[in-house]
Amino acid sequence: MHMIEAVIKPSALDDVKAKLASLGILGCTALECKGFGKQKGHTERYRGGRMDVGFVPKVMLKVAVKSEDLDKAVDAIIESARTGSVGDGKLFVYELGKVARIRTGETDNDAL
Amino acid sequence: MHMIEAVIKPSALDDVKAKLASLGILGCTALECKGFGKQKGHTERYRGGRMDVGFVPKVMLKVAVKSEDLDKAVDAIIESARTGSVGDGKLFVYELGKVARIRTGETDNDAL
Amino acid sequence: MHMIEAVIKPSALDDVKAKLASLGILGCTALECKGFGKQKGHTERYRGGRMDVGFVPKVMLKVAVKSEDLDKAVDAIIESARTGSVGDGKLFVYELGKVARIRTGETDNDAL
Amino acid sequence: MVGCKTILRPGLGLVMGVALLVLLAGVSPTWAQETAEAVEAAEEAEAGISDAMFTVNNLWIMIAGMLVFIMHLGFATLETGLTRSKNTVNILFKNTTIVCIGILTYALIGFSLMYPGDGWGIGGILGWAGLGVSAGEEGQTIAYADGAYTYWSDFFFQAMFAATAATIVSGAVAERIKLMPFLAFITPIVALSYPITGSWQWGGGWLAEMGFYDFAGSTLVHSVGAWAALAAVVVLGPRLGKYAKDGTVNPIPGHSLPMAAIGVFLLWFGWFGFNGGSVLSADAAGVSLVLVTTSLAAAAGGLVAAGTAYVVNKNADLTMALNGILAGLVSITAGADLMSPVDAILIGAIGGAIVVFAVLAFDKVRIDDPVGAISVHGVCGVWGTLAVGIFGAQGLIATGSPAQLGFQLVGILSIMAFTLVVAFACAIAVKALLGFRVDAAEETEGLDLGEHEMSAYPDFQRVYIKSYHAREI
Amino acid sequence: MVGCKTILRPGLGLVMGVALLVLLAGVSPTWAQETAEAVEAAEEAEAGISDAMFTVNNLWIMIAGMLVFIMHLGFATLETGLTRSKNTVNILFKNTTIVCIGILTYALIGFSLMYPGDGWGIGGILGWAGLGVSAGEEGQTIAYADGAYTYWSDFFFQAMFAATAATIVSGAVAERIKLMPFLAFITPIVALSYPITGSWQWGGGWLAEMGFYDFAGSTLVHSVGAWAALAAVVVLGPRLGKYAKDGTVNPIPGHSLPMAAIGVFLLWFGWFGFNGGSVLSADAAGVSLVLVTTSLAAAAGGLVAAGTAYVVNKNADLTMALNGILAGLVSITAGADLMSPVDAILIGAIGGAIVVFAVLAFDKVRIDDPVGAISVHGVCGVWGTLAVGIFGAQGLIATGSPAQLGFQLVGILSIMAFTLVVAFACAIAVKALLGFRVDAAEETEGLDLGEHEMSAYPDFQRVYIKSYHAREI
Amino acid sequence: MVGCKTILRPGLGLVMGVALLVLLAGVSPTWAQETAEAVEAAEEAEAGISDAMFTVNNLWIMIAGMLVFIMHLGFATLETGLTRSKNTVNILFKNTTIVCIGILTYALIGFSLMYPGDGWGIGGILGWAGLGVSAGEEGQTIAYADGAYTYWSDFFFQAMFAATAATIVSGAVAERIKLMPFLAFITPIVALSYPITGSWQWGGGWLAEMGFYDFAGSTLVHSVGAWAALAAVVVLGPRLGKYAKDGTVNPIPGHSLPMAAIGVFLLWFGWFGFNGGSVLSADAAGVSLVLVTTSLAAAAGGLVAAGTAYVVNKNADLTMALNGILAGLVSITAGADLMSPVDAILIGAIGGAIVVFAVLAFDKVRIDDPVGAISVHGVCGVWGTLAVGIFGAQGLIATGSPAQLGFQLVGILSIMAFTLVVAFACAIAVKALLGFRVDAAEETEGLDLGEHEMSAYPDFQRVYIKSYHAREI
Ligand SMILES: Nc1ncnc2c1ncn2[C@@H]1O[C@H](COP(=O)(O)OP(=O)(O)O)[C@@H](O)[C@H]1O
Ligand SMILES: Nc1ncnc2c1ncn2[C@@H]1O[C@H](COP(=O)(O)OP(=O)(O)O)[C@@H](O)[C@H]1O
Ligand SMILES: Nc1ncnc2c1ncn2[C@@H]1O[C@H](COP(=O)(O)OP(=O)(O)O)[C@@H](O)[C@H]1O
Repeated sequence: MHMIEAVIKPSALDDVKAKLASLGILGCTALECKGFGKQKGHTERYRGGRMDVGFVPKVMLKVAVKSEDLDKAVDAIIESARTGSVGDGKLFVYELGKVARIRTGETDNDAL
Repeated sequence: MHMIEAVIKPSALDDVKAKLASLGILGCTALECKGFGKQKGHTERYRGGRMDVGFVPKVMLKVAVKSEDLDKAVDAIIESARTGSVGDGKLFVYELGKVARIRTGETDNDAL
Repeated sequence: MHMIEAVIKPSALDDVKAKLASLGILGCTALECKGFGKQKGHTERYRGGRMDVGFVPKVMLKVAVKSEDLDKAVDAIIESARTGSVGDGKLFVYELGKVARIRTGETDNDAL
Repeated sequence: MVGCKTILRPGLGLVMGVALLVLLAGVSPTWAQETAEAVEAAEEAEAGISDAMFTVNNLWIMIAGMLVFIMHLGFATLETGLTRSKNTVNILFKNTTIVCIGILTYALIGFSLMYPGDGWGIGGILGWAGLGVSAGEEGQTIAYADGAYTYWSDFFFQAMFAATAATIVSGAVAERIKLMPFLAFITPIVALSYPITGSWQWGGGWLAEMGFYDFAGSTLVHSVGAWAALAAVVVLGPRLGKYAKDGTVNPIPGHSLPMAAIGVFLLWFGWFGFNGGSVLSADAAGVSLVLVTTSLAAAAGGLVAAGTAYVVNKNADLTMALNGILAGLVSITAGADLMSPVDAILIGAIGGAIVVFAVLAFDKVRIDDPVGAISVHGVCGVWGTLAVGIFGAQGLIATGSPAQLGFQLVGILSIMAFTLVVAFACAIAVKALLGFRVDAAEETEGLDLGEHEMSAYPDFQRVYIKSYHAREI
Repeated sequence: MVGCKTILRPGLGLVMGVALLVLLAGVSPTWAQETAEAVEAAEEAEAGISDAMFTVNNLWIMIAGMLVFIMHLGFATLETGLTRSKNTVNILFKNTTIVCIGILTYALIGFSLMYPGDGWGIGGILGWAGLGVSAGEEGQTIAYADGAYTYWSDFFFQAMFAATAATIVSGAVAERIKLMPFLAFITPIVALSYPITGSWQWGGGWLAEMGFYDFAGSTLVHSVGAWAALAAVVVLGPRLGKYAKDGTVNPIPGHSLPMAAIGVFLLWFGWFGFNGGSVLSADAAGVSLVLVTTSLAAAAGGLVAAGTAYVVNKNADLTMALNGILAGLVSITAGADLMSPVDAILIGAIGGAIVVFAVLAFDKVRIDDPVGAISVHGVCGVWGTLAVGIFGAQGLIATGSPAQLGFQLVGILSIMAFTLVVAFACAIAVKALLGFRVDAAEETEGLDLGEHEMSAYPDFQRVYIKSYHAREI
Repeated sequence: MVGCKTILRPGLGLVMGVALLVLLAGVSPTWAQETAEAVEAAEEAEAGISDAMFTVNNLWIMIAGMLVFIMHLGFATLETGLTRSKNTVNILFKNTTIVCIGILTYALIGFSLMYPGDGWGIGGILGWAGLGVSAGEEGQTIAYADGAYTYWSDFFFQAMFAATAATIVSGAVAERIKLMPFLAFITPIVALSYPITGSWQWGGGWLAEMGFYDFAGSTLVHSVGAWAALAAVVVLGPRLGKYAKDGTVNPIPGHSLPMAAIGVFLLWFGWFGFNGGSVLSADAAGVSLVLVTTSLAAAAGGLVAAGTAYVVNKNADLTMALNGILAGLVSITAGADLMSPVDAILIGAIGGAIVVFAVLAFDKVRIDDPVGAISVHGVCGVWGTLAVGIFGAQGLIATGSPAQLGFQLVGILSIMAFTLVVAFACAIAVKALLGFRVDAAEETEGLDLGEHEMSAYPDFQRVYIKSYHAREI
């Protein structure tokens, strides 16, 4: 089992989720995060002062998938999150040693 | 060393922490997150409009443990976070290549 | 490729980022989080009541690096985040199975 | 606010004078006519003067009514600030609709019940002046209240008072009461209970005859709200997680202290109308003294409460300073027109100290009042009413006689008893018929979602990772 | 607010009386002197009385102006609360500068255009009293408005009205209009269009002569703002994501309902001056009746709107209750001085029901008005103006004649037509010259960053993970 | 506000007239009696008229006092909005307690020091009317201030002014000053320094005799607050991270711009009482002119500041527009009763431009004033006071003589010198005895936790991941 951790543009979240759902992947967890990268942040001004706000608001989407679903899930995310403009984000894949559904105690693939 | 990443109901946080503490596991990091899964979100209405808010507020708890503590930590979390109702959450285990305590520079097991 | 996940003091973020930048590591993702550990939280009072707020506000910084950059990146973070006082935080290293840049679809080292 | 002394009688002598001229000059025929003109002229002068006074007096009563109105915003913001963000839409909805209900029911029956005039059914206890409001011929004229205000101003000012008792309840029962049952519970309180007890004193009923004194309503308005709140809170029970099994009291902090501060400043502002308007005329000396005693009591209450809380609770607690200001205001309300500056400061200061201990005491007995309404309006309302029997011209200190103190006690207890009985009856009835409290799941998730399917702050990340020991569950 | 009846003439007879004395007593030489003194004395008495009345009347007009001023804070907070936190600096900046622009342009040309006196260029349609403001000799005296107010009070009160129409627009076009183009669009509306249509009625123009009645401005102020908003919204188009391709309407919740509630309470408070001041004197009976009808209509509007929304939309929607209060206020504004309490309640209640359906209807036709300004001020403004032709002394019910209703219709339509033409012209011109709408990227990121490079709440974590179906894009 | 012209003397001649009748008619015995009656009648008329005027005048002074009170909420919200959320409880606690302290100390000694009447110890420099407040026999009557207001109204109005200087300081020293030391520092300023300098002018002291003019307190109130703030800020030093070693200025944005906007609108609203009430009567012409000049200056200040900031700082900065409105208000305050509309607009506009450059200048010299209080109240206070020597009847332009300008300069400098000396002395003493500034750790964590162990917004996720270059640390 693998955990896909995708840092995407907030505006892409709905499309990514829809796309995953179409593959039968319904579960995921999202976190508000701030990204630093090629995409520059914005400038803010306040009473004559100037701040270069380095970060860009992003959404971190974590999706645990069965190994056999990994590739199609990854492709689905990349496809649906891509706008082609800088800042589309990155995707990271981790191997999972164990997965469990707390409610039932089911583990690993049964938990996904 | 392993990292346990548990997505739980906010209301379960205190019990989970207490339970872990009782095992001598005192350190952990928590993040606000939003979950999508079997548990349906809620509906909101506004000026005649209707929104199906797909997500459910959850807490992501990350606990790094020595390998020998892994199983009892996992069991402790599952046990203390379970209510039996849908939405209890999921638990993921990652293997850690390295752990360090920034203050001292101690690494791996010494850092836990 | 590895993912470095560092839980640091919010006040250390700028220095850590600057330090990483000096090594040519420009990309990273930060999340607001709350830490529980040796460092005690604070006490709050309200209308005669008293709360021991167990957590300490922290920042979780995630940095994906090429394997060859791992050690210097880890050292850089530890060095720049250290104040020597309790609560400096922890650093965790995960192995990454895959990395992709969503915009281009480039993968693994090309994506970093 | 009881009774209403003569406001003015200028130029009266002017008429008499000229009248005399007429008498004495009766001898000459031309004289008769001349003086007739003079009399008319004199009468016009008198009328003009009275009319000017009438206009000023009435203007102040109208403005005072507007100031009382803004107190409803004060209550709304205070109660919003002292509760959690997940229950914000609910408290705002309650306080908004209450004001509307209060004004409408007061127009329909409240004003009539509270000021029956000579329409007493049960002498001095229950009266009725007729359904709805209408000024009649004289209601719009100087004749209505001896030059003080019109019928409409009278209604306007009183109607703004009416909803106050209800908005007080709203805060005490916050974060756990069902919406519709709350409205079902509060409506009879505002529409019936408040005006009936009000009639006993301000309507010229038995308490007024007895000699009870409550200038602007420490008891008639504030305690009434507090007793109704007390009944509801007892029937309702505390918020989840407020009192742990192990006996510890878990504070549940409000979500916006700026909102709470805005509320208290607006309430102080509105109180100038609440107390100042209760002079029932723009009488320069009377109103200005009331504004001074009101301000001094509020200031003393705020400082002493802050200090007391600092000593007792070991922190400079903003919410206690704010409650202290309200405590000072409630305390001075019953005798704002009778007190010297020094009396006012003492009364306010004592009120400020009382409120801190009252808040702690209610938590001890597990009466969960998120905003401290029962302490501020109930306990300090009692204190302020008693203070009339101790300080000021009619007080024990000046007169040496406990008579007034006795009257005050009778007033306090009778109104408390009546209100508690009605409120418990309503609460129990509503609970039986509609249910009173939301279920645990809804309470945990928040009433905004449960009762309204809305969020007050959809753009801000809510904190779920709360303190460890004080659990919110 | 049209015309201005005589306010007072006290002691007049006093003079006549004494004058007669003089006549009759002409016989004796000493008498002549004696009576001369008496006449002078009588005149002084008259002057003193008039002066007192003048001072009271003028005081009320000034206070009413201050209350109208606070309505601008009401609009600012309401509109801030009902829009998203990423556009908050923008709406506050707009509403702050509009008030400044409104007051300055009104001083420069607005007051002159609206109250041309006898300076009509095109009789009853377009007039001009001269550039700027100056009281002249009599402007500061009792002579200016027959003892009601000074020239400066008159200007102060009217100037506070002026910006209202503009602040109404600000909310409707929120979250997508460019800053400078907005100011370029709204300035001619406030500086020219509003005062010109205003002159038709309050300036004594053709509508006033015809018999149109709009006491405090349901049409002259509120609808004018709404029609200008309508034109701008049509030219501007809806916010991104508001109307999905599949025809569904995505609600875009405001970010702070407490802010919205503060706004509505402040507006209600200010409305006491808006309507009460429009009596144009402190006349006790007149003003107090207006305050009562205003309050009853607001209360009825709020309750009925809340109830209607509950039935139609299936939730206790705070924003609808708040809009309902405003609906009641706008509805009663045209006839606040003519209605009985019952009329007022009916008018307000109907207004409260109308606003709910109006909000839904505009969404149906994809007119995106984030704060419901067009429904509240436009639709209810029309209803309130028509109501004068139905209820009250001049209404169909009382008179049996539809004449007044006809006059009202003419007034509504003529002002609507004029305002729409001007507003569309301005909007299209501005769009061509400066552009009107921010680009999609800026709209998504928020106007605070795009137009101001600022954040309204830099300390709070903004929520980007929003609901699934109602996409914000 | 200096001196107090006769308000009215109606009907005086009435008495004289009739008196003469008596004289002339002495011949006949019956006549004597008749006329005696007539005289009495005339006197009654006079008394009635004076009494009506007295009541109106006093009503306005009371209402003006209430409006000044609401300015304290304005300051509290403005300062809260322009500082960070981690210091919100602290600023609210300070501003709440200051108001209480200000009112109480003013009652105890302030009023007596500021208005010594003939109780001058050191002629025109230091006086004392006795401890505490009491109206005495005539204090409640028309005799007290020639029919303008009662002793109580006088105290009420002045007491509300007193705390203003202190609330101004609160904002400038925000985010780093210790709570108790702040109160220890500010109390003598409010209780002693402010009333003493106030007595020099409004108490009829040496500046008044010299010919200095400060209508409502550009210097006496606003600059006094600003100079006290300046001393405290210098002793205190800037906030951590505000001025980087490399010389760059790091802006530290306030956490709630809506709160700041609410503050400015409320301040403008309150200023109607601040300036309007300073006419010290309800004089129709006088007060209405003041309201107009005040509004025009505020509007001009807001627009010009927004424009200047846009040109200089390259963004439409809401906080500068808001500061500009306050700048306009402070600037017109010294001469609000002397200026024409055009003068008022010029004075406000110049004030609006000044404030922008002042804010930038203070940052250049590393004087860290989070809310711009020193620029708004100090620099514009000086400008407004000087403007009296330039514009208006007494100004250089009209008179061609620089005399008044000289008087203004003397007033500005003497009060500035006195206040700075006292404030520095207090600041240094307090620093030595109690410490003045919180430690770096507490400042970073926030004063709400450090000084109060509370959070202002426990339900909202605070942002710790702030901008990169402007570091908060
Ligand atoms: N090395 C990295 N480790 C963690 N997150 C990264 C890394 N590089 C980029 N990111 C995340 O990806 C986001 C997008 O990357 P960026 O370089 O801005 O554009 P692009 O994805 O088009 O290359 C960043 O905002 C950041 O959140
Ligand atoms: N495949 C997944 N990857 C990541 N997080 C998941 C996944 N599936 C579920 N979750 C998280 O677990 C939470 C609970 O899952 P849900 O299906 O709602 O109920 P249950 O845990 O009882 O199966 C979800 O809200 C989501 O945060
Ligand atoms: N076992 C753990 N798993 C996850 N996070 C941890 C763990 N232990 C500590 N942390 C994180 O590291 C932070 C600092 O640890 P703490 O024990 O307080 O001080 P120190 O880092 O000096 O040992 C904690 O606040 C928490 O966020």
